[in-house]
Amino acid sequence: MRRLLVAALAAGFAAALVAPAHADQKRRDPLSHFQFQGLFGSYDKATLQKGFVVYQTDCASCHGLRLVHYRDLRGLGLNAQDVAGLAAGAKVPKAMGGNGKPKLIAATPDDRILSPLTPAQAAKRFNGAVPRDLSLAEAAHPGGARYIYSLLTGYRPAPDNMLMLPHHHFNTAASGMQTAMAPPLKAGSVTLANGKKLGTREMAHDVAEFLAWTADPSHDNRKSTGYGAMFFLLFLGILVYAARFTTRRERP
Amino acid sequence: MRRLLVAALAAGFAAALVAPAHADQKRRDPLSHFQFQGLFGSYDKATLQKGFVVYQTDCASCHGLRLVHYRDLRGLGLNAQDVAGLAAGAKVPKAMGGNGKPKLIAATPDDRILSPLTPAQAAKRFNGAVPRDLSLAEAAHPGGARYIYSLLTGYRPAPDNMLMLPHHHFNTAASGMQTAMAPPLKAGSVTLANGKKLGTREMAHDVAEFLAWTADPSHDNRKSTGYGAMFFLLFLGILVYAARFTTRRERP
Amino acid sequence: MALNAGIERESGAAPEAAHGEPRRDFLKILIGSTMAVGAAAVAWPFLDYLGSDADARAQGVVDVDVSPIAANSGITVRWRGKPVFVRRLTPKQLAAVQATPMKDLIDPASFASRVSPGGESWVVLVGLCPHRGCIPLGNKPSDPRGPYDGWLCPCHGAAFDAVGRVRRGPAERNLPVPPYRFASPTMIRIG
Amino acid sequence: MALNAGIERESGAAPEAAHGEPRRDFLKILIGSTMAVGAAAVAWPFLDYLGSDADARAQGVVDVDVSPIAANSGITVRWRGKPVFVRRLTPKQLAAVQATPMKDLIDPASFASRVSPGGESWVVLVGLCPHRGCIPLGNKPSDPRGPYDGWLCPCHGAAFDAVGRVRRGPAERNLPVPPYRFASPTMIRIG
Amino acid sequence: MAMQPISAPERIETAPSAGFMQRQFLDYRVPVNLNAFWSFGLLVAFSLAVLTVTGIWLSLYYVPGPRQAFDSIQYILRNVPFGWLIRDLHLDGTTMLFGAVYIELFRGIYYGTYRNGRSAVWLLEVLRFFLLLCTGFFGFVMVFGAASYASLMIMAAHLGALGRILLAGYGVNPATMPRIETLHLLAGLLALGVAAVGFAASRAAGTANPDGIPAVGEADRIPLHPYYTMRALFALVVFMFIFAIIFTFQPNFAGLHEAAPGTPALALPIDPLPPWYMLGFHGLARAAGSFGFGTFLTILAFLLLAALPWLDRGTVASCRYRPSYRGFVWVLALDWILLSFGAALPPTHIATIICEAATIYFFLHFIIITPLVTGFGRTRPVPPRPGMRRFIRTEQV
Amino acid sequence: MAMQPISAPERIETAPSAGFMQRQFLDYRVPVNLNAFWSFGLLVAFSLAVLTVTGIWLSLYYVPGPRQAFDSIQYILRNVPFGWLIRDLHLDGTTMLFGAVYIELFRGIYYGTYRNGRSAVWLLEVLRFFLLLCTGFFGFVMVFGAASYASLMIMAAHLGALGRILLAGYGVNPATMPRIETLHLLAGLLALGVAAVGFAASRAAGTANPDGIPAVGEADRIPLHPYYTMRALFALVVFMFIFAIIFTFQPNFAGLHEAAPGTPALALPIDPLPPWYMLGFHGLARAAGSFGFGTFLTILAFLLLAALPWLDRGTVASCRYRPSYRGFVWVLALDWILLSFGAALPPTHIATIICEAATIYFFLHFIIITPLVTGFGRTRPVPPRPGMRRFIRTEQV
Ligand code: HEC
Ligand code: HEC
Ligand code: HEM
Ligand code: HEM
Ligand code: HEM
Ligand code: HEM
Ligand code: FES
Ligand code: FES
Repeated sequence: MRRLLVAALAAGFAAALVAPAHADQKRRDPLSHFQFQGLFGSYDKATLQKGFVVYQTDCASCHGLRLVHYRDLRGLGLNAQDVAGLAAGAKVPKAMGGNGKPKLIAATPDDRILSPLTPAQAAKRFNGAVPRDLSLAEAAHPGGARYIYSLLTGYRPAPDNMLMLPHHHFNTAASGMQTAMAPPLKAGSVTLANGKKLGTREMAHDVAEFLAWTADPSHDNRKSTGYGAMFFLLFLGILVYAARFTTRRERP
Repeated sequence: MRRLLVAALAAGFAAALVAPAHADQKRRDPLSHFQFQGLFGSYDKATLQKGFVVYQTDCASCHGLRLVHYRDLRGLGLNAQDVAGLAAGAKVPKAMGGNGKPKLIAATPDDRILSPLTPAQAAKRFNGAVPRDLSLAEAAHPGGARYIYSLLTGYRPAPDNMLMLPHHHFNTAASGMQTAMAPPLKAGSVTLANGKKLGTREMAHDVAEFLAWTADPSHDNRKSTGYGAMFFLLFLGILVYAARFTTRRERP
Repeated sequence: MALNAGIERESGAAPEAAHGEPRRDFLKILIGSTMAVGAAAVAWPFLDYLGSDADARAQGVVDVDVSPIAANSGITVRWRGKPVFVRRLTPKQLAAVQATPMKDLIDPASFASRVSPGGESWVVLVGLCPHRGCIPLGNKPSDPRGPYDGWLCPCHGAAFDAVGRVRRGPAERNLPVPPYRFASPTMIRIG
Repeated sequence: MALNAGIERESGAAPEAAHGEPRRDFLKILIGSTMAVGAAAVAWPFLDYLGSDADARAQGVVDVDVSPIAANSGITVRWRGKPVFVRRLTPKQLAAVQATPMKDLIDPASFASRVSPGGESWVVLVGLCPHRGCIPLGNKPSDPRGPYDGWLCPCHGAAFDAVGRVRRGPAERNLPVPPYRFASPTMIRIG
Repeated sequence: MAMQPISAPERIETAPSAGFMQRQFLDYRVPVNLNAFWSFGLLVAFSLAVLTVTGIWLSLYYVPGPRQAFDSIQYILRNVPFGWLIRDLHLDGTTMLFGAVYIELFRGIYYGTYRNGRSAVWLLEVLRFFLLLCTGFFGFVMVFGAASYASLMIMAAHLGALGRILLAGYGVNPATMPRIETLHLLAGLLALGVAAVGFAASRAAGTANPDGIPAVGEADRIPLHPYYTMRALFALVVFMFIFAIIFTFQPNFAGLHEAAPGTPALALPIDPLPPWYMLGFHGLARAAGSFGFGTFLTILAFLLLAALPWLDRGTVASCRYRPSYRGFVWVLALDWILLSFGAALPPTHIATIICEAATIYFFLHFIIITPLVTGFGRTRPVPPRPGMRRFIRTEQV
Repeated sequence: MAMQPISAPERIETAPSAGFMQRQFLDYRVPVNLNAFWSFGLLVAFSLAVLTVTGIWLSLYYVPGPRQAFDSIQYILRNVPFGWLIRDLHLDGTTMLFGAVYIELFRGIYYGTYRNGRSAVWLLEVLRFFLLLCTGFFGFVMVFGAASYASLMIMAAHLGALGRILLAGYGVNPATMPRIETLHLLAGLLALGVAAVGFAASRAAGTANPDGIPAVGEADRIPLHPYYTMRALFALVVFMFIFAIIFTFQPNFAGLHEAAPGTPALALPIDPLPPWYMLGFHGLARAAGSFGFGTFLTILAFLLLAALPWLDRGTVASCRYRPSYRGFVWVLALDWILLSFGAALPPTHIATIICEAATIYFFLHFIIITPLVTGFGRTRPVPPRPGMRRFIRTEQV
């Protein structure tokens, strides 16, 4: 019956291998490929940082990241000072003093990254549609990071026969082929330290990876822990197998 | 060792008896005595109803009863229609429709009896003091209903040597002998169905009993359940004692 | 009762057993039934506790007075946490939805299945778009109603007709009709 | 290790026992220590989890930049859910509180016990009245400060002096001083 | 070799069956000479059952949040059918439980039930007591009114660095109440488990009896049913009657008097009065005068109680036959009551002195009096077999 | 008669002591012929231990509110040190648990371990399976994302009037989540309890073995340690290795894919995919086509599984020696996989047909095939004593 165990083992491995491979069909657009999804892949810190800048420049005016605190950005490789600076740049409502009403004051690293719009404001501005919180946006769509990339790069002129909603934009990736979100990425709005300006496709790639990180910040930890555990168990397993073998020899 | 059990029993009874007796010292002012606190006492529905009217007329403008719903007033003996009418008379903030802001609309019997003032409004109006919610006011003070009665009837002209806070009122029962609450009871503000107007002491008594009810609405149920259980156990106890006696006779 | 068995079994060994029997049998039955009554009296509160509490009961059923609603206008009420649309149709609108051929519908449903018999001019719908759950527009006078004179979802453009049937995607199902009935000619009880 | 005992005991009964011994002993020690390492590696996350989480850590310590506070004025910060008053005293106020005789105090406490050495002109207090927990007035320029130029409780009139000692009832204890120290000459670290 | 199909009843037999229950509970033989003190095992079990069932029922509505905790209990009391009943049963059940537990501990000390190879049973009994106190503490913090809040902060201060783990941080935060609820449940379930193991261990070691000697002979023991079941039923009815009295007239007897939700925006110290069954330990702490020393004395008290089987140097187990020790046992009980009384007083100088005196005597009893008096004190002849006191002398004890 | 003071070690003896553990676990003698299938008891116990410990850890931060539930899990994942690890262990632990449980059930059916006076053990095993499924259901509702919300509403619809008790009302309200949490815990603890009783019952009835005959003689059994402990340890390491693979690459394998909190403001129906270990039952329900009938079929499936000891009319217990039944047992396993597969497909006509066919076969197996084939099917000679297969023939099974 040992064969059964081996079969289970093999099945487990196969399952693990198939999933990432799946995500890799069509490599025509290299920017639509995400390195971290590979078997040994991990997030690229530089990409994440660029992604965050794109988020701040082009998304933060409508979308929040309510599950992410400014302090968490240290996970992107930023230092404490950078994070404090970023936080101080945002205003959040806080109730201070006695029974006073909340006032807008500078955020601290321990505040969440909230949307500047209340749902009511947003609904008014977008005629009923509300820009959702992006913390888990990558996990919300079966396509993951690739979906976000496709959405951000999917804006096209609307075909003539398309019935468009008022203030909506044609988008090949959007559900119903239209979305209330105007094309958010402005080419050249993000400038790197070396003076290079990012193109919209690069921006889309980076912000998609950044949103994968916001959705699953422990991805890298999990992989390294998991590999560690596997190596440990492999070692222990060999030892125990050997011991078992010697025990069996003595069986009465 | 049976004596021990009997002693415990006696001690339990004594404890039960002492407590209400305690609350009865000084009967000089009969209105400061509360019938329901007696061993067999229960709330008086008529008193509770009058007490509620006093609350509504003279207290509700500042204090809420956030743990009480309008529907709960049926426990005072009011019928469903009365309750619906009372509820409809109050305005509560509710969020309706899409992402709109809350609007003030008529309450339903399933709404809570809330204070009309927000804490911030109240603090402003009373220079920092806030009229607390009265749901548990009776339970909050060791004196219980009697304390509320004393507070409401304790306003006097301030003695000359007393350092009064601005907008405060001298009150013999208040902590620190002064309170931010102006004497709330206006004699004659409540008229009974028979045309009689209540005096302030009667009003104080009735609203104190009403607040005892809001603090412990199950008081009557508990007593009747408890007495029922005791009678049942007395009966069962006699039977078991008899059975035990016959069993013991046979012991080898 | 288990007590019974024990006493019977042991009584043979006890010298005076036979003597106390009849009185004890009666006592045992009395004790047993008294305890059964007690157990039932204790069980009841524990079971009643499990049912719905006062707030849940309040949430379950909503009465809506429809008399103030004019033809071709509607209101939104909240029921079990969901928005519910109540709209009064004009004869022209009624004729239009009754005339729609089934084959034009994405999620075919007859007119009769969408209204309550005797109150055909009233539509009552759960106001959540079956696509991703946005609240469709069309219930306020200022709202667009979409091409089918019903509701229009602001999120991805699903359009519904005057009885809430989906006529344009991406939604694939009609707006749900909650359970309701006319408690009186001017009062709808939802729930 | 318990495994050990079992093998030893049984080995007498097994025919080939003596033969495999040295190799097995080494193996057993190796397995045992590997498992111990594994157990420790597993235990660590479980213990670390029990400590404070990120929000709790954030809440515990608050840094206050006191440079913008002018003499005779103060600010309110929030620390572990409580309001904390930070006020800068004038030399006149300092002299007044230092001159107060102990016997005039309801809850006697020396000046030195109310301030931090080296930062004597700063008072840091938990802003909750020890009587019933109202927030005393006196921290805003427009607030009354009471007869002792400190704080005045709006609820029942307790009055505090400029270092938060109670001077008039009903409160019977001074305003508490939270744990704090000067992290730099212009930065107070509370917590 | 082929097997025969086996008929159904035989197959079922291995389950914890009716027959098993019968053997364990009805036919089990106990010493002939048990007195009313031996009903308290059942009373403890009954109280635990009441607390477990009502506790599960309460947790159907309980929400562990810094504000929601208080409100959800008020909601149970006011809006859930019979919520007030279930809640009051849970609360008053603790009074009944600890009443029975304290008397059982007294029984142990008085009759030396920790002797005759039963020291493990005693250790489990002390452990159960400790776990129940923890359960009670976490339980009343769950109410999370102002007094619960103060108690929690005081306990956190007692525990020093561990306090931060108790609170899940530096003060009350959203993670505090889930933790308290989990600990309430865990401590409660562990107490139930320890009680069950203790019961089995006691059975294995042989039920103790007031004569403090082993009951091993066939004639020394009689079947539990009907001889003790009827008596136990009667004790249960009396116990429930007392329960009903407390329920009716003093429903809040073991509660903190809570009338407002707990919140960090509370000026500490407020002085909550712990429930009666914790007062003794609080008295030790008050005598100690500092958090650290108080914690130390509390732990010491439990350790000494647990060490009783080893502190007792006597040849005789039951105080029936050691008259000099008997008096000291009664004084110990009174001392504990005095200690509780001292802890219940407002924090005045007098109260501290009472607590200090009672604390000193408490430790004296265990460290000095017990070894000395049991070792060198007067004893009386012990009957030859349990229940044969009449063969020695006729005087009642 | 006076007593002698007793020395300490003897007094401790009655406790569940080291000696007791040794007797129960190391020296306990098991049949000589156990194969790898007999490691799964340990693997189930291990998974349960992992789930219990990680579950307690999670509940330190879990807040049962309609919105707070989702947020508190996100909080654990992001802000609590190693929260992601503990949570993923709890989630992936369910995959491991149900893997082991399904294989153990298969072992029971294949080798007829419910025979030889072990029917009570089997009943407990089926009960444990049922309770674990309930625990799993309540557990993933606790996440309270959109898919959990939909699953809860669907389950409430299945249960009819009882659904209102499950929800504590007509829809999700503040009392719903505390109730779900309590039920998760209660079902989990009951499952643990049933597992423990089942273990004791199995020991009492004698450990089963692949030959399906009693192992009673002294030579038929060998001590657990070291002969099976080492093998079990190896099985455990392999099991943990698979655990690590799932943890690393498919951490959400048994989870609903939740990315937004559940709320009544959701347009139902959305189609959540239940976790893999529930798919089979969902397939039965899909075949049934209506909520009421689906519930009926599910209950029927459990009853038939439990009735196996009575449905089996054979004289031989193990499929090793009943070749005709053996095939059907394998087909049953494949049928269950097909059923699960059908339930995982989008709700198309094809999917319904697959489910219907698999459902019909499933019930056919228990109602018709089992009694007939076990009663009249071909059997082979059974060895005289466990492990003596070589005395019959050399062919491996
Ligand atoms: C002008 C405001 C605005 C900006 C800036 C903006 N968005 Fe949006 N976004 C919206 C609105 C409105 C919606 C809802 C659209 C809908 O539901 O059709 C939306 C929806 C989305 C969605 C969800 C689509 C779906 O299928 O549910 C994603 C993902 C998204 N935005 C990503 C981004 C990213 C990444 C950026 C920055 C590069 C960004 N958005 C910038 C307004 C904005
Ligand atoms: C004008 C507004 C106002 C009205 C009307 C009013 N109160 Fe008050 N009440 C207050 C304020 C302000 C306080 C807080 C006073 C303080 O803390 O000193 C207060 C405090 C109280 C207290 C708590 C006192 C304490 O010791 O904590 C009670 C009890 C009370 N009110 C009862 C009543 C009752 C009964 C009525 C109606 C008969 C009533 N109040 C009407 C403003 C009002
Ligand atoms: C193991 C099963 C138990 C469960 C599930 C449980 C559950 C609960 C819950 C939900 C509460 C909060 C509601 C309330 O205060 O009314 C509570 C309170 C409490 N529990 Fe338990 N409990 C259990 C056992 C116990 C035991 C064995 C004790 C005794 C040591 C105990 C002592 C308390 C106390 C003292 C309170 C506070 C009561 C009050 O002041 O209202 N519980 N319990
Ligand atoms: C469980 C409920 C408890 C409550 C409500 C409680 C309450 C209090 C209060 C109000 C004080 C300050 C006032 C006073 O001195 O009386 C205090 C002080 C103290 N408590 Fe407790 N306590 C509890 C349990 C304990 C326990 C179990 C211990 C021992 C570990 C303990 C040890 C102390 C100590 C050492 C002090 C300081 C003594 C002093 O300053 O006088 N307390 N407690
Ligand atoms: C008896 C001890 C247990 C406790 C205290 C416990 C506690 C918890 C808690 C607090 C959660 C919510 C947090 C989360 O989802 O990450 C949870 C989730 C869950 N539990 Fe348990 N659990 C226990 C045992 C079990 C067992 C035996 C099972 C297996 C049947 C189980 C299955 C689940 C599942 C499926 C979830 C949802 C996991 C997810 O999707 O994240 N639990 N449990
Ligand atoms: C526990 C997790 C479960 C989930 C997430 C779930 C989910 C669903 C969903 C999404 C549907 C509607 C779509 C479809 O037909 O596939 C459904 C229908 C149904 N489910 Fe479940 N279900 C669960 C468990 C169960 C159980 C345990 C039963 C049996 C008691 C059951 C019986 C049914 C029935 C009878 C239907 C209607 C079948 C139909 O219309 O095709 N489900 N379920
Ligand atoms: S949510 Fe309505 S169309 Fe997408
Ligand atoms: S609360 Fe400050 S004086 Fe009463």
